[in-house]
Amino acid sequence: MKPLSPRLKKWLLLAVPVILALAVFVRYEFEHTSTNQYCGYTCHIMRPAYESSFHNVHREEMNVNCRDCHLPEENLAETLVYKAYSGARDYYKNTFDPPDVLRTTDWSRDIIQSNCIRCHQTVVEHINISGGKLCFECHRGIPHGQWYQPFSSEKIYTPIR
Amino acid sequence: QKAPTPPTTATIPAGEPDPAVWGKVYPDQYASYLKQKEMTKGNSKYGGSVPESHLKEAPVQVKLFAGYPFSEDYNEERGHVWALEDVTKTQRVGPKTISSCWNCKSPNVPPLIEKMGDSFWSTPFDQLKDQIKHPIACADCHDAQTNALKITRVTLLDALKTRGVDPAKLSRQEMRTMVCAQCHVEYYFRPEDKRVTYPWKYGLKMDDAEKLYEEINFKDWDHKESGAPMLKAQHPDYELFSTGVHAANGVACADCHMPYIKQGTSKISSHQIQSPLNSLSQSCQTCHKQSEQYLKDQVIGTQDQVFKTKVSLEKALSDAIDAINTASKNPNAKAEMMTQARTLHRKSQWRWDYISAENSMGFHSPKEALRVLGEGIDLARQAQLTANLAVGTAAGGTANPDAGKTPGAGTSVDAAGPGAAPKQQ
Amino acid sequence: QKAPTPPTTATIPAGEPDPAVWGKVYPDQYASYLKQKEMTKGNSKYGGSVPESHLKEAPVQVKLFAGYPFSEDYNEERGHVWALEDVTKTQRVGPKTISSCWNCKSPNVPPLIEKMGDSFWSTPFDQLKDQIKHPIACADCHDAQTNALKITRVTLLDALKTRGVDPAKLSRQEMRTMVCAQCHVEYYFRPEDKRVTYPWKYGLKMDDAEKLYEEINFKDWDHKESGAPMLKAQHPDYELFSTGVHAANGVACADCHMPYIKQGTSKISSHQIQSPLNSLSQSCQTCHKQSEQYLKDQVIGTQDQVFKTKVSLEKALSDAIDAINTASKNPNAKAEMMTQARTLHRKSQWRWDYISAENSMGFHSPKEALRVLGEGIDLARQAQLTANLAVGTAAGGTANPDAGKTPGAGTSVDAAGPGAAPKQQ
Ligand code: HEC
Ligand code: HEC
Ligand code: HEC
Ligand code: HEC
Ligand code: HEC
Ligand code: HEC
Ligand code: HEC
Ligand code: HEC
Ligand code: HEC
Ligand code: HEC
Ligand code: HEC
Ligand code: HEC
Ligand code: HEC
Ligand code: HEC
Ligand SMILES: [Ca+2]
Ligand SMILES: [Ca+2]
Repeated sequence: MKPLSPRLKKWLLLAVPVILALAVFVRYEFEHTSTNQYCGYTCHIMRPAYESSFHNVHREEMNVNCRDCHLPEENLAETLVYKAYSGARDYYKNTFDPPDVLRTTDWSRDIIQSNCIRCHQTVVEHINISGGKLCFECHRGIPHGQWYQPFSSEKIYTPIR
Repeated sequence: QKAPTPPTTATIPAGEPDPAVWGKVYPDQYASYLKQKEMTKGNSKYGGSVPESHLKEAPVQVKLFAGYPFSEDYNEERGHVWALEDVTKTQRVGPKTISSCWNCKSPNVPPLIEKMGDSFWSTPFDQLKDQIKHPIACADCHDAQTNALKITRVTLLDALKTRGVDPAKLSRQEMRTMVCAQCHVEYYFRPEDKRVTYPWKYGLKMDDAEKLYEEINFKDWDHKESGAPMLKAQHPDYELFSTGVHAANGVACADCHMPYIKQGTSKISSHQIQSPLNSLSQSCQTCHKQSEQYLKDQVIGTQDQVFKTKVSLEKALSDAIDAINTASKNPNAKAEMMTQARTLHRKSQWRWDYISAENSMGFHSPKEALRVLGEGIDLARQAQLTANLAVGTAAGGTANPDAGKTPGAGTSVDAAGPGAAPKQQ
Repeated sequence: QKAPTPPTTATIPAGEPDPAVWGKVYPDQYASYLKQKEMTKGNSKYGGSVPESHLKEAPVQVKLFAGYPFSEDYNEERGHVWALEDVTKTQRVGPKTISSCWNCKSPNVPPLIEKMGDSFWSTPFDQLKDQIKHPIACADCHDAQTNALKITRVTLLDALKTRGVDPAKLSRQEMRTMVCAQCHVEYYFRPEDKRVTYPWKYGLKMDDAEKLYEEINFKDWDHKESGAPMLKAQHPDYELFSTGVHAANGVACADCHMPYIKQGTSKISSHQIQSPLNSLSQSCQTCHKQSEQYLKDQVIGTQDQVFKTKVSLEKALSDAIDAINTASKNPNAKAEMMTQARTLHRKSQWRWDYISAENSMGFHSPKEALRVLGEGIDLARQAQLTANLAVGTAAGGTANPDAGKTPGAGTSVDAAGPGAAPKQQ
């Protein structure tokens, strides 16, 4: 093997720790920006989704986190691309163009669907699951389980009958 | 329970009627309130905020209201800021109009009622004109000190008492409906003192109000063509809504008509109260994940169905009025049957008006709306039949003089006697 | 696109009609299929699986069906496993019954049609009795090789062709409805060869089917009392469902009637097809978070509203039939008006039957059901009126011999001429 030139050695000496540090940082940031705390608390706009998932078995007992449903788990490349894209979009929108209601994109629905199946493989192994309704089109309340606006969640019936 | 108020240093005097004063403390809500001045039709098909004439849209209404001021001037309603302009300009108001008509038009009303007591109601309308300065505004729904929602109309407090409901126990979500139920309800002037009263003694449904009106022998006017003692229904928005699937799920008026809107990074309740078809995303998509197009189609599709049935009933009513009118000019018409025909006219038109005067073209409770209209059609056609029989049998001199006494029970069988038809000749 | 099949070693012969053979491969589904033998009423108010007599519940139907076998024997339907027993025991089947009646009752049918071609349909019913051995079973909906859902009835394939739909392109979710649409649809026997045909040429709605029947001058029988040429509606479950809010959201028949049920650690589709009121939790609560009690109340509340309107229409029809019947015995009755009254009877009873023969008491599409019934009431009362006028004017010898020609357009005005009532004397 050709010996490394001193120049390169010098660069490597500098670069390796930097790359390592960067990798650790990215890794840390990736983790940090994938916590429930981060997703739910950083932006005001995310609070309803955060709060509405509190009282669901997924959060309460099973420690299933935002990322388990909302990030791709099958291949790293998709995960990184999706995370960068959606993170950038969320930051942009949050700053310049916050919407009144949040709606999932097709991409994100595909991701959620594959995550449902990932965990619940055995439950659905005997039924057909392609080309039909998505899991959460039947399980409409999972895990953001409420029908009312977060602000008016008291169940009432018209007071007078 | 109560709504948190944004902190502020300025204070609002108790009962302050002028929204501009409130606006200093709550500029965002005030700004959105003022947007009600815009008169948009937008996505709306049967509502919207353009004061178009209902009489021009459906001229048959002139006939249905014959003999009553609604046959002269009756427009699509618009935003709250227009309430004073509209009530003073309408040709339905005349020298005999009383102050009861002010009740739902201005925050100046509650103090006046407090001062004048029950003499308020029958005071001539014109006499109070100078003291009523602001159209519907903040003080109609809010407490100035706490900003909490508040029932300011004695008329609703009266009605709650009748129903045994303690207003102090209403939850915040319920209040988000009940502030609207102050005004968006069917009412009548109590005969003795003209106090505005909601006919809820027997319940909130169309049939319950009718039962009360029958009991007290109430009528709004005599129909000019048919001579029937008529009932006028007016905006039973809250009552019809109560029978629907949204009410059953605790959805409040404000959820759809005052949705939360973004104001910078925080949200406020939109105070541009209008057709939710013009705020589908904010009004509906928090609960319904479907597309705006789907939601719009559902609303308008439902309304089209109700409208179509309403038009059938208008046609049937028009026929019934003609039949009664013509028959009544025939001196041989059987009086008893004519009375019956008029009762049927009264009952069927009450049903029509209940849905027609309600403002959502049935969307607030589609099934109930269609049920009520179906009953109306049945009664209107029976009115037409009865009037025809009142003349027909009299003119024909049939064997059986009681012919047609029970329309709806096989009149022509009675007319001829079972299997006795040949005898008629 | 197509569904993956759970792996299995056993094989099922193509088209195997015997469910027990399939049951060896799919024991769970088979076991739940067999539960259809239980005949429960459960939570159901208007449906359920007890073969009660519709004629005993509402004797007025005997009159409405006068002259037609449905007036003799007509029961609540029950599970698929009973299909053969019911079709062979019903008194509606007689020596003149044809094999078209087998079409929706057994998996033995498709091979027979393949073999016999169009001669199948008009073959006497009794002649094929020996070859038809199994009630509705697996092979009616599934492909034996792949287990995928499959349309096995040529009658639906015909109809899809008429509508320009390519069956190969239906998604899995659509197939979860279309296997049911093989049978749960309105049909008629094509006059030339008695082939079972779905009247979808102009669309899926009540009005579209009527349009086709008018076009080909179709009638099922002549009413014994009114003499009107009648249409019989039969189970337009799929068609009515298509107009409703669940269909608009892509919900399939199987979602409610074959909900997933837990079987150990995995789930299967329930093959105990029945009223969803008896599986509220599985059928509805994955989509609707409300309580079972709420859901039951919504279904039955809706059905009560539809039922009430249906009863009003029954009453109106009964009156119309009496009126036409009596008038027709009067030789002076105006023929033209009698024809018109009979047409109105036909059209209104078609509307009644469309909702009455549909199996959900309106729940599949409440608004459309109520709209259709409303129209029916309008037409039935007009039929009654027209029959009365046909005799009334004839007997009365009024000034205007064309009186009542246009019922629904103010007949008694016509009768007297405008303002001309006094002349009548
Ligand atoms: C068990 C799976 C799961 C978990 C855990 C989960 N979500 Fe979701 N999320 C979903 C599903 C399913 C949807 C709805 C998709 C649809 O209907 O289009 C959704 C939708 C959303 C939406 C779009 C708005 C809406 O209400 O439809 C947001 C925002 C969101 N989730 C944020 C979060 C956050 C923040 C967390 C963690 C606190 C979280 N989610 C945890 C499954 C999950
Ligand atoms: C910077 C603020 C912010 C943060 C942090 C944030 N979001 Fe969002 N989120 C938004 C905004 C703004 C939107 C609306 C985007 C749009 O309408 O296009 C949104 C939309 C969504 C949606 C619905 C759109 C889609 O992609 O289907 C989901 C799901 C979601 N966020 C999940 C998450 C999760 C999971 C996290 C944490 C990993 C997170 N968000 C962190 C601001 C944020
Ligand atoms: C990271 C793993 C994971 C993901 C992703 C996940 N789940 Fe779950 N889910 C669980 C666990 C663990 C439980 C509790 C144990 C059980 O019942 O299997 C559970 C429970 C459930 C239950 C039964 C309890 C209830 O709340 O009714 C349903 C239904 C369910 N999940 C549906 C879904 C759907 C739909 C999705 C996708 C939107 C999803 N799950 C995504 C792990 C997951
Ligand atoms: C589920 C949503 C929803 C709720 C809750 C609701 N409405 Fe509506 N409302 C509508 C829709 C949709 C329309 C039809 C608008 C149109 O035709 O443009 C409407 C129409 C109206 C109109 C006529 C608007 C116009 O454009 O002319 C009035 C007034 C009204 N509603 C009052 C009320 C009152 C009072 C309540 C509570 C008792 C209430 N609404 C509850 C959705 C709702
Ligand atoms: C003090 C009486 C009063 C109260 C309280 C009240 N309204 Fe009104 N509302 C009116 C009157 C009067 C009009 C018609 C004004 C006009 O056309 O001049 C109206 C009009 C409307 C319209 C039609 C707007 C348009 O653009 O067509 C809507 C929608 C409406 N109100 C909803 C509500 C809701 C929701 C509430 C409660 C949050 C409410 N109203 C409370 C009296 C009231
Ligand atoms: C119980 C409350 C209440 C009372 C009392 C009341 N109104 Fe109204 N008024 C309303 C509401 C709510 C609306 C908006 C909804 C609608 O138009 O149906 C309205 C709308 C109107 C409008 C605008 C739309 C139109 O019809 O042209 C006029 C004008 C009006 N009212 C006049 C009167 C007159 C005159 C009286 C007295 C006879 C009166 N109001 C009594 C509640 C009331
Ligand atoms: C027709 C009734 C009505 C009128 C008039 C009205 N409001 Fe409101 N307002 C409401 C309702 C309903 C809410 C929601 C309260 C809740 O959710 O507890 C509200 C909420 C508020 C809030 C609390 C924050 C928010 O946005 O939810 C403020 C501040 C407010 N209104 C100010 C005003 C001002 C200022 C005016 C006059 C310009 C006004 N309101 C006129 C019905 C009304
Ligand atoms: C606070 C929650 C909420 C809001 C806001 C809301 N809905 Fe609903 N809606 C419901 C619920 C709950 C049901 C009952 C069905 C169910 O359980 O999903 C329903 C039912 C419906 C239905 C089916 C009923 C029918 O008659 O066919 C339609 C259509 C509908 N909503 C449209 C709308 C529209 C349009 C808006 C906005 C103008 C709206 N909804 C606002 C909660 C809401
Ligand atoms: C949203 C749920 C839902 C869907 C989807 C649905 N149904 Fe139903 N169906 C019901 C309910 C609820 C009833 C009323 C049951 C009762 O009265 O006991 C019913 C009743 C029936 C009945 C009579 C059951 C009995 O107990 O006698 C039949 C047959 C039927 N449906 C067939 C169908 C067909 C075929 C389709 C698809 C074209 C379909 N249904 C789609 C909910 C549904
Ligand atoms: C081959 C024709 C055929 C097919 C395919 C078919 N059905 Fe049926 N269905 C019938 C017949 C026939 C009956 C009545 C049996 C009896 O009463 O003897 C029936 C009865 C029913 C009942 C009433 C059960 C009860 O307990 O009252 C329901 C519900 C039903 N079917 C739903 C469905 C659904 C959902 C599908 C599709 C998944 C379907 N059917 C497919 C012919 C069919
Ligand atoms: C297009 C498919 C189809 C054809 C053709 C058909 N049926 Fe049915 N049949 C059904 C369905 C679906 C049901 C269950 C729903 C219902 O009863 O409304 C049923 C139910 C029945 C029942 C049990 C309930 C009752 O009405 O007492 C009998 C008996 C019956 N059919 C006899 C017949 C006869 C006789 C014929 C021929 C004149 C026939 N069927 C033709 C589909 C069909
Ligand atoms: C009336 C129609 C019908 C009949 C009869 C029928 N099935 Fe099914 N079957 C279905 C439908 C619909 C599905 C759901 C398919 C899907 O979701 O792709 C299904 C699914 C299945 C599945 C896939 C796994 C599951 O549970 O979803 C199996 C295995 C199955 N059926 C076996 C049988 C057997 C064995 C019989 C006879 C005993 C039978 N079926 C009779 C309609 C029917
Ligand atoms: C057509 C509606 C429908 C669809 C689509 C659907 N499910 Fe379900 N699922 C149900 C029903 C109904 C049950 C309840 C079964 C029971 O209680 O016996 C259920 C039960 C479950 C359970 C078990 C809950 C428990 O109590 O143990 C899990 C986990 C689950 N589903 C996950 C999924 C996943 C993952 C998907 C997507 C591949 C999915 N479901 C698609 C209707 C559906
Ligand atoms: C796969 C999902 C799904 C299933 C299963 C389902 N629904 Fe629904 N349902 C909906 C949707 C979507 C709507 C439309 C309103 C909305 O957007 O929430 C709706 C609307 C309704 C409404 C309001 C419509 C009206 O006419 O008032 C009622 C009531 C209802 N469903 C009852 C039921 C019952 C009972 C069942 C079980 C027999 C059932 N649903 C099964 C998805 C479903
Ligand atoms: Ca308006
Ligand atoms: Ca049944």
